[in-house]
Amino acid sequence: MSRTHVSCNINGDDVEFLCDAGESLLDALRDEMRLMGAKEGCGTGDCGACSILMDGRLQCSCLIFAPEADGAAIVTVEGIADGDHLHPLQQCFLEGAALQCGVCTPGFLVAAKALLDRNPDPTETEVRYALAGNLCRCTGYDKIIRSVLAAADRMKEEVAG
Amino acid sequence: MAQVHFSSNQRRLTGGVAEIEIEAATVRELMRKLEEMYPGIRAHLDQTSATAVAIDGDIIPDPMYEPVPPDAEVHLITPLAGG
Amino acid sequence: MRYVAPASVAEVVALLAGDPEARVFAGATDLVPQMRAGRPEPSVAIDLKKIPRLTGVSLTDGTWRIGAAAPTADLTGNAALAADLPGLVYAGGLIGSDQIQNRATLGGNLCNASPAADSVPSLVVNDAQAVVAGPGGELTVRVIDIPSGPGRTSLQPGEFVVEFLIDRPLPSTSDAYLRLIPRTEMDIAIVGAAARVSLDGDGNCSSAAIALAAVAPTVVLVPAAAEALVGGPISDDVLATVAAACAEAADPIDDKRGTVAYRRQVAGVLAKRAVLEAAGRAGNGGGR
Amino acid sequence: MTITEQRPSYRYVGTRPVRHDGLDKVVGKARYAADLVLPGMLYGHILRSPHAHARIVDIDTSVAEAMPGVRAVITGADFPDLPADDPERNMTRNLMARDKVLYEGHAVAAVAAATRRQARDAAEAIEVTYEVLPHTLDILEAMEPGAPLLHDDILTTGLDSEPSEPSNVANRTCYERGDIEQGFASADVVVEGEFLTKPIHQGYIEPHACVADTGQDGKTVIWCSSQGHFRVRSQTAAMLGWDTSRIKVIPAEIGGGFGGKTTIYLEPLAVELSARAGRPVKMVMSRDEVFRATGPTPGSVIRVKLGATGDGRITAAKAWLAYESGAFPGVWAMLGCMCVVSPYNVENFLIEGFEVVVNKPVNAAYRAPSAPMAAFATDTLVDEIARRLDMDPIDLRLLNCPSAGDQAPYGPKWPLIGLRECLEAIRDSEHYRSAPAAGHGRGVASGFWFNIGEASSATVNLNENGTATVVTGSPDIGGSRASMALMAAEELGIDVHAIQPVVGDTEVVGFTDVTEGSRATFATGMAVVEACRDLKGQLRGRAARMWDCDVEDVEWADGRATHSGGEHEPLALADITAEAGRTGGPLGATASLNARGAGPAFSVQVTDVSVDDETGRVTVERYTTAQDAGTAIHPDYVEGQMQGGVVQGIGWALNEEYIHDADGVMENPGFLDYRIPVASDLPMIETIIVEVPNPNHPYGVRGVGEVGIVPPLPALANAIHDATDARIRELPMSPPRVLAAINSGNGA
Repeated sequence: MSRTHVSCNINGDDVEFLCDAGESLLDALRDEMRLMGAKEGCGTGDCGACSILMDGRLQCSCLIFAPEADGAAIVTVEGIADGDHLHPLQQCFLEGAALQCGVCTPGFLVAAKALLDRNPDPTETEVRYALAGNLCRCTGYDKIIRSVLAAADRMKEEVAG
Repeated sequence: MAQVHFSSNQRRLTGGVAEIEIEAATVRELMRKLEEMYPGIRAHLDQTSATAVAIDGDIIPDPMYEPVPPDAEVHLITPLAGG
Repeated sequence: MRYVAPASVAEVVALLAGDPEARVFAGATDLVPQMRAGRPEPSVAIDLKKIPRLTGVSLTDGTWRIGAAAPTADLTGNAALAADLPGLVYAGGLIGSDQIQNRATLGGNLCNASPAADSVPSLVVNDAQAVVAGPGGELTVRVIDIPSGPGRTSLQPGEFVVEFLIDRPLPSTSDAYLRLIPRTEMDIAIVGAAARVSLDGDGNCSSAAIALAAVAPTVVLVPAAAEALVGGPISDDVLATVAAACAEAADPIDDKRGTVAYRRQVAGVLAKRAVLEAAGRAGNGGGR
Repeated sequence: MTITEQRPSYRYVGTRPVRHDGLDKVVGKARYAADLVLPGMLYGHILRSPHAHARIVDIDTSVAEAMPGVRAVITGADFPDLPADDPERNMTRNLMARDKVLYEGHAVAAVAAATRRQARDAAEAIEVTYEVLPHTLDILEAMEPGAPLLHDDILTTGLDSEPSEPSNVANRTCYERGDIEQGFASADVVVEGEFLTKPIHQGYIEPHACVADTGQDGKTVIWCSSQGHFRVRSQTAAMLGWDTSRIKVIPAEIGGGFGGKTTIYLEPLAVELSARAGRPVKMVMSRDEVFRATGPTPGSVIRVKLGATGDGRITAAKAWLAYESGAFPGVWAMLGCMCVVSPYNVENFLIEGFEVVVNKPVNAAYRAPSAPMAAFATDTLVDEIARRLDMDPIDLRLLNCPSAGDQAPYGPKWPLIGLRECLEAIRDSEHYRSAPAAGHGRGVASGFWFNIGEASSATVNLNENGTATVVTGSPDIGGSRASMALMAAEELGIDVHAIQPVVGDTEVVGFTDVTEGSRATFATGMAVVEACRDLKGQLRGRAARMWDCDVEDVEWADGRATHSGGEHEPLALADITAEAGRTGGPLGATASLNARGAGPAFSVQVTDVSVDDETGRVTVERYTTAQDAGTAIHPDYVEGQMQGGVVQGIGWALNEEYIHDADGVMENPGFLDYRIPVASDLPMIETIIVEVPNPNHPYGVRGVGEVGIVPPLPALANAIHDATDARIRELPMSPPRVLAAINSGNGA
């Protein structure tokens, strides 16, 4: 069967790739684009390790058929830093020891960015519910939640300053 | 003299003896002496996975050449696993 | 498998008419896991999300029109809808994570036909209608008539749901939905209960509807519970009758998520609580 | 918070620098095994048994072999059959069934093809003829005479008389001391109960993955996610019948293990497929495969009876433990026996354990393996004693608390341990001193884990610019690289970020045992320190050459050489490394050791819960854990281990379980219905690091990885009882079970 041609923008770059119609966007990102940041933890939308933003919406890339991305703007964990300047979430995750094995980290960062983009001043409870679709088995979430709250504070300071 | 303690499983091979004193410089020598005293005990230890020894509380998984300090307390136990 | 993203309802109808193995989808939050679990791929996956009518949420002439392919995040983000139908919007906000809610839809939740679907009891108590398109054109069907069993619907080959129509609630009317899951998020309901309650000027219940999820092969309306409510104040005695009626109406199974006894008991508990929550809002004027 | 016994003050140890491998992990660059792509790479797929127990009558691979893209198909017959007494025999038969499949999900054949899809389609086209056999899933049923037998060669060891017939009971373990009859006779209070737990998965987010590239020279390179690449090498060699020197294993970043990646599942299959195809082969498990075919920790049936005097002294303990090992025997019951009453001084006890095989996946280690189930039984009953005697549960535990020199139940005398300090830390915590909120229930529990030493190697090279590279053989599963760098920084006196900690492959660093048993920072850290101390000697020698003085006149402190006579300006480490080529060549040192003196770990925890008494839903409202770390090298990651262990324990206590249908098919092989905790389920997990330094480690390290998972099971059961009067003795304490207990009014 012939492959499907997809044109989209990934992390600011216009790109094109070929995929099978039934292939997930996650597989396309990893196999076709060699963007390995999004991970497959479950393949069924239950763990959030493959989280990306598509047209600004937080989604599990394992549940998206790759052809759906045609014409879309996609942001992966590789695209959330500003060049060499880390996103405050990335910086706070490092400083707050919010990662152990690190395999869930890309998904958490993308999901947390989606949260802070929409709600710059979340409560602890709001952070916990917003990140409920991202599983972490190492940390018990404590340091992740603290780091997201710290990043929110830092981003508010940057805006104010 | 090292004090060697036997678990209740092992006491079947020692005729009920729970504790003996043995002069041995290494675990290998200790095992040789135990086998002389209680024939079949080494096979029993292998069979019950009691292939480690605890010497003064330190559990040593593969102990054959391990020195046995004088007056050491020795237990014949299962090597540990961990996660 | 082929992927197509038609721009009109007519194109979808034509695609479905020409290929019995074709399947419509929007969020694929059920389709992809089912495919991974070994269910055969459709010949054609028809993406409904590029048809504006199917993704819109609007209020016209006192009726809410909710596209069958609108992600539930678009319901929770719609303040006017949430004011009118807080129970339905809350139910939409319970379906999976934020990631899932950016894909999952009322149409998919209904047509996947899980007895545990969170949004269906709320659609039912609000007497939602579904606009169904098919080879014979469009027709309007009550939502409660669509599920026919676990994984089965009354939709005929070639038919699909286009949008839902829900009349704005009358004044002093509100709805609520509660479900029981073991965790706080990410689970399938062990039991769900939706209530819609209208109060009169004296605080007496003037009309009511109660529906349950995950306690029978399909969503269950419990008229006996509604009858117990109507005509008087919502007292503890009435609530006990509601709970008993719901436990009685429940016909659940033992499975990996819960037991018959548990589901019966908790169906009553949640129905009672949902009535109280809906009545509390109705007492404050409802959404109007 | 940290509570520290007396110890030296350190410059780097105990600080919280950003971890060295962190940046790659927050920008998506960290390379996990599934991220590797090689030119010409094929994809492997495993065909698994749909039956819990069946004889393999025939496997026909001919259709699969002819399918598009297929380059190799293998079955169990393609691997040597190891002799019955080979310790790796069961491992090899788990990786690929021979003769019989023993659980649903047991691997039967594997395919390598050009695409994932082709590999999967071909695997499904392999025709296997099974003769389905009766299966057994329940521990007690499997122990009965006449139960379906998994193996015809298991003769129970450790019985009073040798059995003549095979059974599903691999062994009986027994620990006994004192006079148990007399012990119970002297008790004023006797409590007992039977406790049931289900198999629990480690639940790491990264599924097992590897890539193998086997060359025409008969050598292979494996990239994989594991807790120990040297064990991957030895186990792969054993299964293939190869010499280990033909195998090089390169550790990828590992996406969680918790014990589940201490053994292998894929690597020999990938090597064999690669050898046959002449191309690299990648194998990645799906989540479904992870649940069906990799390492849960055992389900258990544990009966415990405790007696205590009226003033709270425990006089006797009787314990009967049965652990299910899955399809092949393990050591789980033995470990359970060794842990079941260990946080208590008990003079009279009889502990008996049975290892039982059932038709479920073969168990692997999971964080303090076997201890949580045992603690669930014992610490629930200890709570009952406290209630019966109207005693504070911490005071009761303090009264029975062992300390150095007391005889541990499993035999030896306790070395220096910190249980008392942990109990006191919780007793004195703000959490424990404030009353639970109205309607909340409070529970306390303690837990023990041994921690282990084993073999480790480290190489430390000083670079010409004065930085250092620390190479160890311990895969980093929770931040151990940062700990290695901190200890090296402390030793060498250079900044922690001037040190690059690296996990070396099997050809660049000496043999190192698996990262397990909370041993990496303890044992591998010891090797790092030893290598650094060697280097400090070398540095003094080089300084002596640069100064043309006796080495005895050179002292090393704070990262620089000073002349005892003050005749020379001090030399910084970088000054010496810059001249290294002229003073004798590069500076490097290696240490390999078998670490002795692992320090036992204890944790004490308190939690407050609320229970919806109409639905049985439990909410964890507050949680505090105190744990003896010995010395916290990097406190952030010590806290991380404590918090992670607690939350895994909360999941185990409240919602996680393997569910099999009557045919032995797993019903919940995904994160939807295997319910690990999500962020919104939890409060912050408050930590109190207790530091009772381990005298056998240069910095006093005990392991911290495991013991945190032990107390949550009984702590939550005790808290639920406090809130509802319902005593729940079966896990998980999910809403249906809690509500049933409340309905039946089963106060103890």
